[in-house]
Amino acid sequence: MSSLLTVSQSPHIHTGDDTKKLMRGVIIALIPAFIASVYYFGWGALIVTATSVLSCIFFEYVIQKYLIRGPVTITDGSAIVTGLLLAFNLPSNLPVHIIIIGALVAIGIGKMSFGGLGNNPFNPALVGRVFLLISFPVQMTTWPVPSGFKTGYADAVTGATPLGVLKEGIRNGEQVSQLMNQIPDHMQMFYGHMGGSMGEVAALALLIGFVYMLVKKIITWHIPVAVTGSIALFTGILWLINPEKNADPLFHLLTGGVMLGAIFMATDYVTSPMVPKAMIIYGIGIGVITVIIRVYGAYPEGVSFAILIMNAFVPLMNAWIKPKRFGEEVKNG
Amino acid sequence: MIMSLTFIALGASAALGFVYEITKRPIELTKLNKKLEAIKAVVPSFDNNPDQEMFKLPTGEGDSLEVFPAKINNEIIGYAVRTSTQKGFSGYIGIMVGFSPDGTIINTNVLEQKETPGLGTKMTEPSFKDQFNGKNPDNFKLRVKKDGGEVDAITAATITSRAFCDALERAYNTLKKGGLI
Amino acid sequence: MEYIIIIISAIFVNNIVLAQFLGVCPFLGVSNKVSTSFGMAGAVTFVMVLATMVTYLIYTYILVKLGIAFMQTITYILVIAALVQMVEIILKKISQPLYQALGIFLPLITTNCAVLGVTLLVIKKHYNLLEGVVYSAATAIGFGLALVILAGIREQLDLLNVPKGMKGAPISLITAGILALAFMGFSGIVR
Amino acid sequence: MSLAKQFTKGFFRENPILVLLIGMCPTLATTTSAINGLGMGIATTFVLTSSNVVISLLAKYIPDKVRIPSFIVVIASFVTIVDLVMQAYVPGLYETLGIFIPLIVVNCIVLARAEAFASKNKLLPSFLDGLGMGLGFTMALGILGTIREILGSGSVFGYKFIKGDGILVFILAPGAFIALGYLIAFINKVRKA
Amino acid sequence: MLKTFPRGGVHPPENKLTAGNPIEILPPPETVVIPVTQHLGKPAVATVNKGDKVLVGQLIARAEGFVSANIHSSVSGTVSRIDTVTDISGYKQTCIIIDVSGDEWLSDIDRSPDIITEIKHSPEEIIQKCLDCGIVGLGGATFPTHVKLKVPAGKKCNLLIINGVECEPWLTSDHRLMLEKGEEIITGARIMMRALGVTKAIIGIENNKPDAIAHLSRLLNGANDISVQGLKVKYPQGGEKQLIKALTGREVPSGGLPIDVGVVVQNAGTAYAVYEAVQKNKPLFERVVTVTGKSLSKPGNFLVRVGTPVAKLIEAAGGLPENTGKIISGGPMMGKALANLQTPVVKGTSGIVVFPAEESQRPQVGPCIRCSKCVSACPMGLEPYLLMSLAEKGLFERMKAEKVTDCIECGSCSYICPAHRPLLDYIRLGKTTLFKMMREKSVK
Amino acid sequence: MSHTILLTVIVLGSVGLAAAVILYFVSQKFKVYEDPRIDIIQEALPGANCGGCGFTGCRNFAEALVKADTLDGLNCPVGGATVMADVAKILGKEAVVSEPLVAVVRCQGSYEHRPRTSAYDGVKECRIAHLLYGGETDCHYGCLGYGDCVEACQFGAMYMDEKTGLPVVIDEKCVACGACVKACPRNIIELRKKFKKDRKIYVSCVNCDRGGPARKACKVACIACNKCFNVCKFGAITIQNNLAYIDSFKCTLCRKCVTECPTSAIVELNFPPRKAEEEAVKETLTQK
Amino acid sequence: MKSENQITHEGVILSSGPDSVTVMISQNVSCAGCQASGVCNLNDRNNKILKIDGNYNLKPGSKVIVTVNLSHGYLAVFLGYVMPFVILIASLLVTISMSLGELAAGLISLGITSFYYILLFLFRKHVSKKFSFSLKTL
Ligand SMILES: Cc1cc2nc3c(=O)[nH]c(=O)nc-3n(C[C@H](O)[C@H](O)[C@H](O)COP(=O)(O)O)c2cc1C
Ligand SMILES: Cc1cc2nc3c(=O)[nH]c(=O)nc-3n(C[C@H](O)[C@H](O)[C@H](O)COP(=O)(O)O)c2cc1C
Ligand SMILES: Cc1cc2nc3c(=O)[nH]c(=O)nc-3n(C[C@H](O)[C@H](O)[C@H](O)COP(=O)(O)O)c2cc1C
Ligand SMILES: Cc1cc2nc3c(=O)[nH]c(=O)nc-3n(C[C@H](O)[C@H](O)[C@H](O)CO)c2cc1C
Ligand code: SF4
Ligand code: SF4
Ligand code: SF4
Ligand code: SF4
Ligand code: FES
Repeated sequence: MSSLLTVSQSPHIHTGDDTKKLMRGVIIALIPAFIASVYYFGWGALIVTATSVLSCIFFEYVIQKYLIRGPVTITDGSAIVTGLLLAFNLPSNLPVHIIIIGALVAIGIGKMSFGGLGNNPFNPALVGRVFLLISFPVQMTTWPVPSGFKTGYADAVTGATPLGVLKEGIRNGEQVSQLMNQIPDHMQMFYGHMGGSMGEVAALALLIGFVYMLVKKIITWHIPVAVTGSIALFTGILWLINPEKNADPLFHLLTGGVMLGAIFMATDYVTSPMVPKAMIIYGIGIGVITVIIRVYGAYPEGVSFAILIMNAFVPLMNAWIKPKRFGEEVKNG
Repeated sequence: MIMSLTFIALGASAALGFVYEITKRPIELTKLNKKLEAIKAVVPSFDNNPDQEMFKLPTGEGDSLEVFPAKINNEIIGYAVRTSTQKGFSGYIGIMVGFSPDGTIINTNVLEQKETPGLGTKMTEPSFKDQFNGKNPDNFKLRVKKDGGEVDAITAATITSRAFCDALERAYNTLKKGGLI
Repeated sequence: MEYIIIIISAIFVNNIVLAQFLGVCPFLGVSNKVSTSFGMAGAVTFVMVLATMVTYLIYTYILVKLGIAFMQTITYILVIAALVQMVEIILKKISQPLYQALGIFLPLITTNCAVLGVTLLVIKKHYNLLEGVVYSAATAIGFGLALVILAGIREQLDLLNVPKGMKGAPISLITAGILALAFMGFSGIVR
Repeated sequence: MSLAKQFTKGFFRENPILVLLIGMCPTLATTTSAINGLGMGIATTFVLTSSNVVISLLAKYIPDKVRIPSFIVVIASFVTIVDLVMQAYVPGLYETLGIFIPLIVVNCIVLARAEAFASKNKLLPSFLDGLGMGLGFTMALGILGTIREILGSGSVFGYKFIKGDGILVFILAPGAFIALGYLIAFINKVRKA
Repeated sequence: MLKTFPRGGVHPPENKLTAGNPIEILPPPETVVIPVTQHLGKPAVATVNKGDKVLVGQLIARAEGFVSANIHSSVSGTVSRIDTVTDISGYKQTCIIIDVSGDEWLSDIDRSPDIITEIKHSPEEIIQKCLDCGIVGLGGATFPTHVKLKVPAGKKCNLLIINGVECEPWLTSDHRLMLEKGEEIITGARIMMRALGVTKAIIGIENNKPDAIAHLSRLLNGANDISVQGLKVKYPQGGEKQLIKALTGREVPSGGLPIDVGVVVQNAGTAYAVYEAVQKNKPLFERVVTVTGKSLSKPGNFLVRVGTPVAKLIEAAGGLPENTGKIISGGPMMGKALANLQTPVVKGTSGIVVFPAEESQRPQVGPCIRCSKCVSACPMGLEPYLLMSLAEKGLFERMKAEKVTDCIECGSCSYICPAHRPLLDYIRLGKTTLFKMMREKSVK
Repeated sequence: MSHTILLTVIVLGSVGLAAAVILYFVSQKFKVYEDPRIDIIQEALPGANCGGCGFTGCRNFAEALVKADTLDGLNCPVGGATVMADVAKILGKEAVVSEPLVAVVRCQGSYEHRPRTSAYDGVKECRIAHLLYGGETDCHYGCLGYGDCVEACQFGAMYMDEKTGLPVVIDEKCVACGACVKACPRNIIELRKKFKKDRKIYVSCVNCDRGGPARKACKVACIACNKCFNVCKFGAITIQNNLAYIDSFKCTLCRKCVTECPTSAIVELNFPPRKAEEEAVKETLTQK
Repeated sequence: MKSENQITHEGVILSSGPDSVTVMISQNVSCAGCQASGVCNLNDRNNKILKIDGNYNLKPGSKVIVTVNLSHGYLAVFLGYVMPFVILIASLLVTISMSLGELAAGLISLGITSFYYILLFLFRKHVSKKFSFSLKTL
């Protein structure tokens, strides 16, 4: 034996999974949706994604290296995920400087201010997105319509999202059944043929990612199911009460980033609860707030806000909702 | 001890009462001036005191609007109407709008609003509000283009734009109903 | 319905700290423990409602009647200071242990800015007594909500590694900022 | 402590907002633009200075037990005076600052200076202390207002230097918190360095 | 139908390389080092002096107090020293060092190969025998068996569980023992049943040992007092609380013992040791140890005398490979890394696992990403990520409130954490600090 | 005009009166009033806010000092006796004089003196490594070298010496707060009496093994040979558990024991060179 | 041992009697984190002085830990603030719905609330018993 024996505490073996692999898994799961968005929005989708991912990595590196002066951990891939998800939440014709501001906000304010990966109470990509939504309402609500692969960027033809049309119409006292004629049918929406953020439109592609992440055990079913289930339930009730004032549940599920939010953003490890029971409550909270904002609020969608608001409650849930301890319900005797 | 506090209270209140008395007039004047300024901004120059000649006209919706007639040599040259709407993005919007006796909008002036800075607040900017000047609602459809009218809405603030139109329309209809135009 | 709108507006849409900037100092100052925040919320609610009621009555039935409404600020601040202290004395007289338990549980509730602000707003918004009271209670609940959320996040951050320069007030402010950002999602629910 | 120090300590070393972190509400609420921030700062400075002066004169005659209420009365009187005067002569600013003018009365800094300084010191130091603290407060408000105005509206003291809008968030509530957070972090860093 | 415990657990690669290797008998070495503490409880007190001649099976240290165990010589020879030596726990301990000469056994040990299934002893005699022969639990905790067999007043025992789970990867000593000494284990179980006064016993075996399940079932031949139950493969099924839950659905209360739910759990090896003690009068001085590792040329299961240096075992398994980085006493999930090859085998040593250098280093630690994998892996329903944060910040009181004392140190959390957080290291820190604080308090 | 002023006066007068009455009672009960001495004492305290006194900050300590009946048990380790004397003067109370102390690391097991026998690959914290085993060497008492003590010191009075792998105390900076003593899981650090010019004599070893193993594990271990014990005239040295210990309060710095020690486990620091050595030094110089 | 549901404060014994001790809480922990505490004179950030019953036989100046159950804290808040709040609102609702007029309604409900405090005062013995503090030396 040439060198000294290594000593450390048990366990001496490890699954071999690591943060990097998990992040890589999420990135892989996002690929179908990425392909779909390039298919629908063309160059724009590519440019937005590239800008967002690169700036996220850049800002994370710069902040870690020169401001925090700690170890640089951009290789863990979380900045890439943030960048991708931020891009997926933006219209595909957003001016590049706005994307860069969004990335700076997501990484700088949303993540690194709190100490980087694992410390941020709020979902960084959504902090970036909501920040932009409020700061640049015009640009952030100008949606290119899907038109197959096109090379134009800023001059894309724009139109409203289905939710926008619906909200606008209902405000003007129109009937849902008439409004439905102006927007793509459910099947088209399922494939992603509608206006909206570049990554949120293709429910099918997002579901493929979901299945991949479930199989790879990257996430569990609790949060996505709770979010979508509660949205379906609540919009379903409203729909049954008055189908002319409220859209059907399937419409709500397929539009406005519910799928993207429920599958990829509400499930962000760092900002979601630790215990299944809490995950379900968290998911239901997101669903309910989403519906409230959609039906009563100013914004046509609402998933982003709902997730951020529930993020704020996660520490409280973690403190109050504990896993069932072994041997707990038996009273000592 | 109690004495000293009482003394301080007395001294303070005396001073306050004094300042109040001094500022009372200026405050009233400022308020009046503000109103007159607003009126001046929306109708041609006049030689009467529109504030004193103000009268209320029922809108027919249960409330009434203040109308300030502007005159030169006792001849009506326009009406300043203090109109309002609840349909703004954040509710109440108060607007002073001037009409010439034939019903043409002379100018508008936003008095009170709580709209979102950078969005709804753009209605106070000339780029939006000046499009109404010189238009007669009789032949100018006070609706945003989205709703089939002729008004260019503020980007991403259609609601505010609609509310604005609503307020003007209310003023116009009220005057019309009152038989003034 | 009107009351429901007042309540929702005061808690979520126009949250006193996150949208109206009142009571920010205690919001940042005493939000380090969730349990304390809860106690604080309870106490503040009562004090706000009590203050609203008393100042409303004084304003409407004394100051306005006498035509000296400009004395609002000075009377309010005295009345509020006296009220808060009075409640304390009463509690102390009632039960020393109760008072002591309160004392080491809560910081003294001089959420000065928020209490005075709410009483002034009640007048400014032309509420009647009941509306005013409902409004102030809801405002206080909104304050409590924001406080508890921030306390939860801060308790969690205490266990993590926030960069040195950001510890304390800066990170609390930024958290509050993001919280305010999130709460903007409620805008438009009531107008 | 020299008189000069009494005067300047509020600028940086004991800056009420950036270092002591009090009086946060007006700081956040009124700094949508540099001018508004400065306006609020000046109003506060006036109250701070005059109440300091009056209190340093009266302190001898006020028994300890009623110190606080007496101070409050003095301060509240000056606040009301500011309120009335602004209403009369600068109605525009008065409207934007709104409810925060009466709230000067509860700004901890005012009472704190009265308590901790003016009641124990002679007229001149108290005056300088009040003025210095007030200017420090004004300065902080001015800085924050300028930052928010530049970022939020793309203008400085009302002069726009970009076309179109700025980053709107910064003139809304969230931006106020965030900008102040980073400003304080920055000051902490400078102070430690 | 396979049973298992309901929450938590992980499934590390099994790597049971030596499952097919029959137990080999390893001859005594030249010197043995026998620590006086090989059990949980008070150290035994040496009864021999330097220069004394001893025989195999002779008492050399006597149990001190109730929770303690006798120590017997595993060899014949001369006591050369009584000294402090680094033992398996990593600290120096009093050990009795014996120079071996020959292999002379005490005469009253029955060395015949006959299997005696008839149980003649009364419960008291059985317990006394276990005490005399220094029997301790061989499942890992080395708790003195005579204590466990004495049901405390006020408690009732109605079930004995024989733990043949061997959920640790790599290890196969219990497996081989069950295959080769099945009859003895069953008899040992019946002896313990008599001592405990119970009429039912279950042998729990994980389903990755189908031959052992089949073998024992065949031997039992439909007997209605003992049954064999197959279990789904999941670590840490062998933890007694998990095993009881899996087999009976009963849940040992937090801070409680199995006896609180009427169960006593004994390891299969313990059952064999009890058999030998009671029927053959043989003290516990040798045991089966799995010596394994991918880099070893001849891994296997060995019957080893207590006190044999680990170096000898590795020699028997083909010698120490060139690039060895880590040697673990026990399994890779719960075992201890050895600093020193001279460390002796003790009663609790169930295996020696040799890792090459490239598998010995811990990966770089990252920040917790709150993936909650540790929470779902913890069989005790704890929140390891939280416990670690609390330990890092020194908040031990809060760790107590979060039930850190319930942790069974199974290591599932550290095993699964994608950020490679040393969760268990910090949890242990919290546990020891808390125990120390409690002890100090009780002293006050 | 006078009408308003009159009303104002009346209303404010009565409100002020009411408030005065209430607040009067309050102030009686609450004593909002702060003892001015608190400020003065706070000025006198070093202001390190280190918590060494057991309070959360200097101001809290100042308040405690003012309110406490005696100064028993209240001590500012940072300021030491001088500050406590000042405080006592301000308060007109007796200060409890405490000898100045300084932290001393009692281990010389550098890489050079103590051969490594295994490689630790775990959390690099002494408190964790200590749980596991004896350390990377055969001395199971000595310093683990992961610097928990350095982490604990708020005054920057300690650093890890890269060459030896051992912590070093910077005497001038050490305020004897004892944080490092508490932090070390092995009880290696001791607060000892501070002699003038920071002179020190102490047994720099904590190994309780018998001589042989101790020596084998570390070249400079105390082997409890009793030589120092025999030579000390002041009864400052005791030997227990195979380890010599010098009581700093009995030690007179006579330096006899130092030369006796066969393993150089006894350390002397900050002394002028000895005569014999001086001569030797001179010799070498003259030779040149 | 401190656990999640206790509030503990460090304090110093000021004086000690046969059946009670006076303890000064060295800081109001809830205010401890407040940045404004340095300049905050309005409230009683200043040290709190507690009288705790029981014979502890401690020297003045010794440091102790005062412990109260968190639930006691909540109970105190409930009795002191939450209950009167509920009463105030309830009585206001009732009086307003009786269309008494704002002034009367307001005054009456204020009166009812003070009545609550009087009740509390009458039951003070009972109330006091619910709160207990415990002392531990450091
Ligand atoms: C926080 C926030 C503030 C808004 N403020 C206004 C506003 O002041 N005026 C307005 O018309 N729309 C405002 N909107 C946008 C409306 O909700 C709505 O989306 C928009 O008017 C849709 O009309 P568009 O067709 O012009 O985009 C705001 C939206 C949000 C989220
Ligand atoms: C302090 C202590 C007391 C114990 N007392 C008893 C007992 O009275 N009866 C019993 O059957 N087992 C007793 N045990 C043994 C435990 O039930 C258990 O078998 C032993 O700790 C080994 O379990 P493990 O290997 O899962 O850690 C005791 C254990 C400890 C640590
Ligand atoms: C995580 C964990 C895993 C264990 N795995 C086993 C095992 O595989 N086989 C076993 O016999 N004992 C195992 N044990 C020990 C048992 O809990 C228990 O102590 C033992 O079965 C009692 O029998 P004994 O006293 O005869 O050793 C394990 C303990 C723990 C904490
Ligand atoms: C399943 C999963 C979902 C994620 N979702 C997000 C997300 O919505 N937004 C984001 O910024 N980062 C996301 N990340 C990346 C990473 O967790 C995130 O940057 C952290 O919040 C940064 O601390 C995700 C990572 C995983 C594994
Ligand atoms: S916390 Fe303890 S019981 Fe839970 S998984 Fe980790 S080591 Fe196992
Ligand atoms: S498994 Fe690791 S990264 Fe995941 S929550 Fe637990 S400690 Fe954190
Ligand atoms: S921690 Fe140790 S070295 Fe640092 S000041 Fe305190 S006693 Fe001295
Ligand atoms: S002296 Fe103690 S705490 Fe310091 S490095 Fe050595 S072992 Fe660690
Ligand atoms: S200024 Fe401090 S609470 Fe508002």
